[in-house]
Amino acid sequence: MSEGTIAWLLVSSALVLFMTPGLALFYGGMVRSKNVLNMLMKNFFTISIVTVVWTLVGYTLAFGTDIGGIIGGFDFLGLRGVEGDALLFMVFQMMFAIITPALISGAVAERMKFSAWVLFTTLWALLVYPVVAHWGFAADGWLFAWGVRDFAGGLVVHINAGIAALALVFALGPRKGFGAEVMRPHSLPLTLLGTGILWFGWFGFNAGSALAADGIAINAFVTTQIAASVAALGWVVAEWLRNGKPTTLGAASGAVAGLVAITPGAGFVSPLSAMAIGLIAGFVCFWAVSLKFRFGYDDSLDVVGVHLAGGIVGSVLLGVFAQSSINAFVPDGLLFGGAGFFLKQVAAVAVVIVFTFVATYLLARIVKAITGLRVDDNQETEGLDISLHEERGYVLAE
Amino acid sequence: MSEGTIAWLLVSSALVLFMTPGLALFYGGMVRSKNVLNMLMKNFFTISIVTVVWTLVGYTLAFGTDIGGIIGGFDFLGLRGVEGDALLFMVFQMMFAIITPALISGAVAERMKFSAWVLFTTLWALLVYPVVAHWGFAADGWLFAWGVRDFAGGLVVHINAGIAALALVFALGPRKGFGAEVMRPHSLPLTLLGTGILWFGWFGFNAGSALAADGIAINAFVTTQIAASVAALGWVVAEWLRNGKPTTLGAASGAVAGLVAITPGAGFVSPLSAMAIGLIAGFVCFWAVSLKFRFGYDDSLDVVGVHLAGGIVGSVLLGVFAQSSINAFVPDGLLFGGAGFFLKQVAAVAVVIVFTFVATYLLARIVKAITGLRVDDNQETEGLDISLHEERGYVLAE
Amino acid sequence: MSEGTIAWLLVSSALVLFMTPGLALFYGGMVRSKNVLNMLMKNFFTISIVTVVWTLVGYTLAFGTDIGGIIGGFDFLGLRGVEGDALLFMVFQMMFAIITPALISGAVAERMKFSAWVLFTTLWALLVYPVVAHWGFAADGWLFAWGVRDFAGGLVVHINAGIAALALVFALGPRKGFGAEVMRPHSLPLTLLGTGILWFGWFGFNAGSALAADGIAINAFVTTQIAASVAALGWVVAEWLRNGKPTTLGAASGAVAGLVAITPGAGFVSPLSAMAIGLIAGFVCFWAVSLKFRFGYDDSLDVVGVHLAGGIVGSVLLGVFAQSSINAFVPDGLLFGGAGFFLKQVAAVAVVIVFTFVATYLLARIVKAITGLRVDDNQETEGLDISLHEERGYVLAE
Amino acid sequence: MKLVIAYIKPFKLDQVKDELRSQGVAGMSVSEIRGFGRQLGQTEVYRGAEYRVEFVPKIRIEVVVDDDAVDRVVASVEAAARTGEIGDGKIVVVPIDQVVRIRTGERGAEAL
Amino acid sequence: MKLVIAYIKPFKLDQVKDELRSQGVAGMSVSEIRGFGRQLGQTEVYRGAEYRVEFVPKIRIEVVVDDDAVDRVVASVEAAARTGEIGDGKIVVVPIDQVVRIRTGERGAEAL
Amino acid sequence: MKLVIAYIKPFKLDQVKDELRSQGVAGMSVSEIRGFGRQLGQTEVYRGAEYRVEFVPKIRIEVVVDDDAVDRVVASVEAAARTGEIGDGKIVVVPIDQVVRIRTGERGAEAL
Ligand SMILES: Nc1ncnc2c1ncn2[C@@H]1O[C@H](COP(=O)(O)OP(=O)(O)O)[C@@H](O)[C@H]1O
Ligand SMILES: Nc1ncnc2c1ncn2[C@@H]1O[C@H](COP(=O)(O)OP(=O)(O)O)[C@@H](O)[C@H]1O
Ligand SMILES: Nc1ncnc2c1ncn2[C@@H]1O[C@H](COP(=O)(O)OP(=O)(O)O)[C@@H](O)[C@H]1O
Repeated sequence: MSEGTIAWLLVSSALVLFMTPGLALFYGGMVRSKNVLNMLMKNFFTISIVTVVWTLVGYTLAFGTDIGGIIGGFDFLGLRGVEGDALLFMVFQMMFAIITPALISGAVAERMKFSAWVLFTTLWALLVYPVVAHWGFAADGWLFAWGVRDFAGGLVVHINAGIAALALVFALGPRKGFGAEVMRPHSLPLTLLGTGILWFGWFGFNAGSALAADGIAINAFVTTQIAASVAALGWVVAEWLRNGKPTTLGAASGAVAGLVAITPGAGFVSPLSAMAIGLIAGFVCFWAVSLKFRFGYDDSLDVVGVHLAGGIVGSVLLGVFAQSSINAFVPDGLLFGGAGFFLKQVAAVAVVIVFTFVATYLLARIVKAITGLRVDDNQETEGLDISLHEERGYVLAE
Repeated sequence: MSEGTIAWLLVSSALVLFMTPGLALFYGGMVRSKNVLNMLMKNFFTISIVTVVWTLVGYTLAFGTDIGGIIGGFDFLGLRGVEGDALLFMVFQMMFAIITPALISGAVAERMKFSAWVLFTTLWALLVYPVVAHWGFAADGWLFAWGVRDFAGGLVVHINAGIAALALVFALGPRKGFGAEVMRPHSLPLTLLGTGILWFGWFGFNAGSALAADGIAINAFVTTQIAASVAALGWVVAEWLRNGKPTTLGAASGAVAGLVAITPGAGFVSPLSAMAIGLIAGFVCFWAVSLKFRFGYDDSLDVVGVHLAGGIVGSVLLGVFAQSSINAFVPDGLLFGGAGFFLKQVAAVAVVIVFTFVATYLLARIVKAITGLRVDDNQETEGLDISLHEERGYVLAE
Repeated sequence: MSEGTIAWLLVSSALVLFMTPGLALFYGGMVRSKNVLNMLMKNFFTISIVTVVWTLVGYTLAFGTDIGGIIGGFDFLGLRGVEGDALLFMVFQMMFAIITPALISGAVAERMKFSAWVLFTTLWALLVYPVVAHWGFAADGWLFAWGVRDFAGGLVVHINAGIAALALVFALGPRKGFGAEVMRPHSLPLTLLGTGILWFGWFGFNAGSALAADGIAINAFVTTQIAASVAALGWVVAEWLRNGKPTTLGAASGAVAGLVAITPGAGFVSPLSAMAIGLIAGFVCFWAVSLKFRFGYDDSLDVVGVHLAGGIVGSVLLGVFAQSSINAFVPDGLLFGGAGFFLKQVAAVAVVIVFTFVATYLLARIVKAITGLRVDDNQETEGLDISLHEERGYVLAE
Repeated sequence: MKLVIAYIKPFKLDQVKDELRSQGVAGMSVSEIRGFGRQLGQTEVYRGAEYRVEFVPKIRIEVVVDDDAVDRVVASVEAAARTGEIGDGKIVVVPIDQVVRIRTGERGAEAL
Repeated sequence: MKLVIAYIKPFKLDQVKDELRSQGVAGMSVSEIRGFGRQLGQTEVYRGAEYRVEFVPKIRIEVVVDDDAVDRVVASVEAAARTGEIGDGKIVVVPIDQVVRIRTGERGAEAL
Repeated sequence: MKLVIAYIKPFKLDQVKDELRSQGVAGMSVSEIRGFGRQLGQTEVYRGAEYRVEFVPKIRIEVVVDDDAVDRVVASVEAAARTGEIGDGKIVVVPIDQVVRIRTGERGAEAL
């Protein structure tokens, strides 16, 4: 790699790592103040866990020599022989492996045990993420080889995390008072700060996925900016019309929805297509977060509504808006005459949803058997910060 | 462009985008807690609005084929034909187009309607910013062609935003209780965090404006660091002497004043000149923020005092300290024998002040006629967060 | 330098600068709410002070033409002749000179006068830091020339700051109520945010210290990520076993301990060695922070426990894990057959500890004679924010 | 002497304070509380779903007054705090045995 | 009429409120306080060191009730707030001279 | 029995608490309030402009005591909270009908 590309990928890796603390704040602001530290801690600790898992085993499972299109072999166990450019690729990919399970934590906020989270994340980072990453990102992974495209992780990161969140919510059950009491974000400024960091980091996520400092990276950068902006616009306009007030939480959620939706196509679609994708994502995700009330699952911080829905929108719309003239590594989408690619994208979405839902639900049952999944009722009422960590988020008067 | 330059400009673009959330926090911490979300929201939403405006029309108005030195033509409408390096330049410039109106929002804090802000920003980003950007940044823009220099936006960003803020404040009137009640920042830690992010992002803003990873970028980086530091020092020393206590708000304001003042000259002056510019900016802006009490205009968060005053200081002092030996694209300043350049800088400051003041005031009247500018008295007392967004910034006990 | 390397070092410099606001928040969250602004202010103001000192004198003392291995000469006074690549190196090193004294501020939190801090930092940045930097970083500095290695500042930054903190704590005495009252962090979310920023910035700190966008930078990046993660893991597991609860403050402290410990060896050891270093650092620093209770010195925010202890662990373990196959600029460590290097590392640790302790203690006495070191009892009870700055951190209800 | 306690709407605090001062009341103590009454809370929309929030933010004022000032003080608070809408709050008058001014040790009416 | 003041454990607030409502109590006012009593604070571990924290977070409830309802109300709070463990808190009954509903100017029992 | 209420300067809380404990007072309840009195607020400088801030942060203490302890308790608070400067605050003594210890159901002096 050239020094310019190394520089860009080092920066991109740092940016993607920075997204996880950003996500911690984004989620941390949305819970009630008695659970803020637990929320932050679950995210920070996920960095630790996944870094170890990925270094030792995860990377080789995802990117080791392909075994039947399904999984990588053990050649890079403990990073054996991974040096130079490969080491850079390894660490860039590590940051994706970190944030994906971290995303899940928002759905199970305010009630899942910390010990259960530690065990769950370890297993999921070991058994689920590398498999889907191999399918979607590795050159010989069967989805990729079949022709499915996922520029920066619509399938591998967002749909994967979103559907895992749903499975885990089913295993865990809702918070006490879900649906009856309003559980307002305790600090929207924290959430907005998190949004800012996520947006900033996402440039590394998407434009870094070009794996070079080139025109594709530039295109991905621009589409990312546009989709995030337009989706925030779409969400806020939708709620303004429907509920009468534009909210900051809506703007933040919309921006993230747009970032999610452009992820699979950032380097494959034009800036104007990104505008369309963002707008659709803003509307769809606004509507999708309301489903939890209709169907009664407590996706606490809207991981399903934003990441699963946004990931589906983005992966499917890539099948519509992809342009081989933008990037020769993608076939044309529906709009430019390529129906086959569109169908493959839809199929891939379905495959990942089924696989990850089943695998995650099984893991959740295993974890439940070992550590239990939920804190008890008193702990939930008292808050997880005191009951699990013996700490309080804020000690403003003393 | 080389990969190294692409890498640097991608990073710089991300850094400049990150400044707007940073600004949101900087301003958000300074308002009373009942208005924090509205302040954050106005800034975040400005990202969305300007991204759309710039993509569709703004960029071509600023950088399309020149029409009489006044404005760009429609050749790049909807980014038609803007690809590769041009696309990178487009998105880097987009970030400047975003933060400029965002800066204005601080002056009208705690009383301007959200709907009015949305309409105002849209019109301003469409009709005012691209014009001034064309004059100052485009190769054929009349100010640039005439010999005026503005390295990273002293005229185009800071004076432009600062004088627009003044015009809007005139149209809007002061907050209830202005001058009589103390309206203390509700969270200076948030403001300091914002300062940190702004400082960090400003390296992209100034050093990125070299449009290459070269010696000019290095020079701009160093002068930025020095001017910010020294201006904070100057401001704090001034208030320590005058009011008896050094304040964190003074340090934060001083740093921003220094960053503003070095912006027009970052790549044109030497590090030691930057020290002089920073010191002068620290003193001048410390004094300038007190003018609002003397003249009774409610520039709530000191946009005029910091950005207009700092921008003038910087643009005029560029005429003093510019060195063609630092950068061949600038003539020597007064101190190095070039009186002509100095006068052009002064003239340019006057031109932008007059143009933008008039244009902004007219826009404000138009917006007033359509949506009204201010919330009503009860909403202002209750706070904009509840009354406009039905959200509260902090829900610490529940 | 190539454009790629310039790009990388510009970014790295920005990242390292960003660490100081990150540190301000990290520390700011840990003090009681009545002292948060003073804590932030001490850090921000350190940026200003050191930038001036370094520009005018510090840089040439550290990196000017060597005088007997002890100190640099005056050739670069006021940056005379420092241009282009040298200017870039100067500013990158400036960021290290800034954060080192800033680190000290945590140990003396909640009681040291602001004026005393200003004077102390000025003197320390002028008389202590450049000396140790010359010894460890300059090609002719005697420690470096003797064969000691310090990749990114284990000796120069962390041991230096940590032992200076101890000396200053001795001169200053403990806070009122130390040991008797619990003095809980007033905002752990702020501390976690600071941790995130520090972690992010540390990539510039360590991987930037390769001074090129090359394989060494990549290696340093990866070891940084691994050591931070594993140390957080180690610390949390240790406290979970010992105190029964995993804490967010433990995770944050552990991550920083790991970052500190990998700093001297980031570009010299393998990723798996980084895992060992991180784990040891996590355990050792967890134990080291408890020493202040045993020996009764009030190292308020654990600067000694984390930076001194972590710095020693890292510098000594570099003597164990260094691999010339990773980086030809380092001899092999103990584990790879090189005992001599190990002993030199141990000796260097001792030398810096003795020199800096004595020098700092003397400076502290001088400062005490001039401004006094501590606020008076009433000011300490009332809080430094009101008594020194006439500001309050939070005004949540008004 | 009496202790007059009033629970009022937060945005009425300024008016009540000004009114009391103009009545010559020398001091008062104010805290933030959450109130629950006939107002029966508020309806809030969050993420598109509607919720009933039972406790509404209120301000609690305490004023110690001399016996002959009680009626005037109660009337002042009443007038200043009234909007006529539900949730305006209550005033309670509590008899007290003694008041002490800490600074001087004065007792009774002197201490006010 | 009486003013009933209760200091209770924070997590008991919901139960106490529900119980009072089911007793027909029309309103109440709630604030957060720090309490100190026989419970003698709590032991907290911070950075591995143990500390005694003397003040424990509690909730303070005020309810104005008619004379004949006092016993019922006290009994309700007692029942709902009791855990049987140290730190359950106290109930105090204070006689009052007058209550006023600000909105309507009603006085006495009418005002409740 | 009596309810003693004191409004004091925040930094005096520790001293008052220690004094009361040494007097054998078994419990107390503390909250943060904003006070307004002869002190007439404080002058604050912000951005170089001077402002008068009318409300000053104070601490409110409530202690339930037996009749025979009232004078001692009032005297203790007086002594511990006095600085002699304006703003030291007030102590109010309110008669009460009943005290209940929630944990045990004890009533009256037993309940303290
Ligand atoms: N019985 C009561 N005891 C204590 N506080 C009460 C009582 N009734 C009302 N309050 C306080 O007065 C506030 C307003 O009472 P509410 O019944 O809503 O209004 P209104 O008096 O206009 O009918 C409540 O929020 C509460 O703080
Ligand atoms: N004498 C008192 N005066 C005022 N408040 C009291 C008094 N005694 C107890 N309290 C309040 O009641 C709370 C619980 O009291 P405590 O003595 O700990 O429990 P218990 O009544 O179960 O022995 C205290 O935290 C305090 O808020
Ligand atoms: N009449 C009153 N009713 C209720 N609280 C009062 C009254 N007068 C004073 N206070 C409380 O006592 C505090 C101190 O009173 P102030 O008059 O400033 O001091 P001093 O008693 O030393 O003259 C006030 O801030 C307020 O909280």
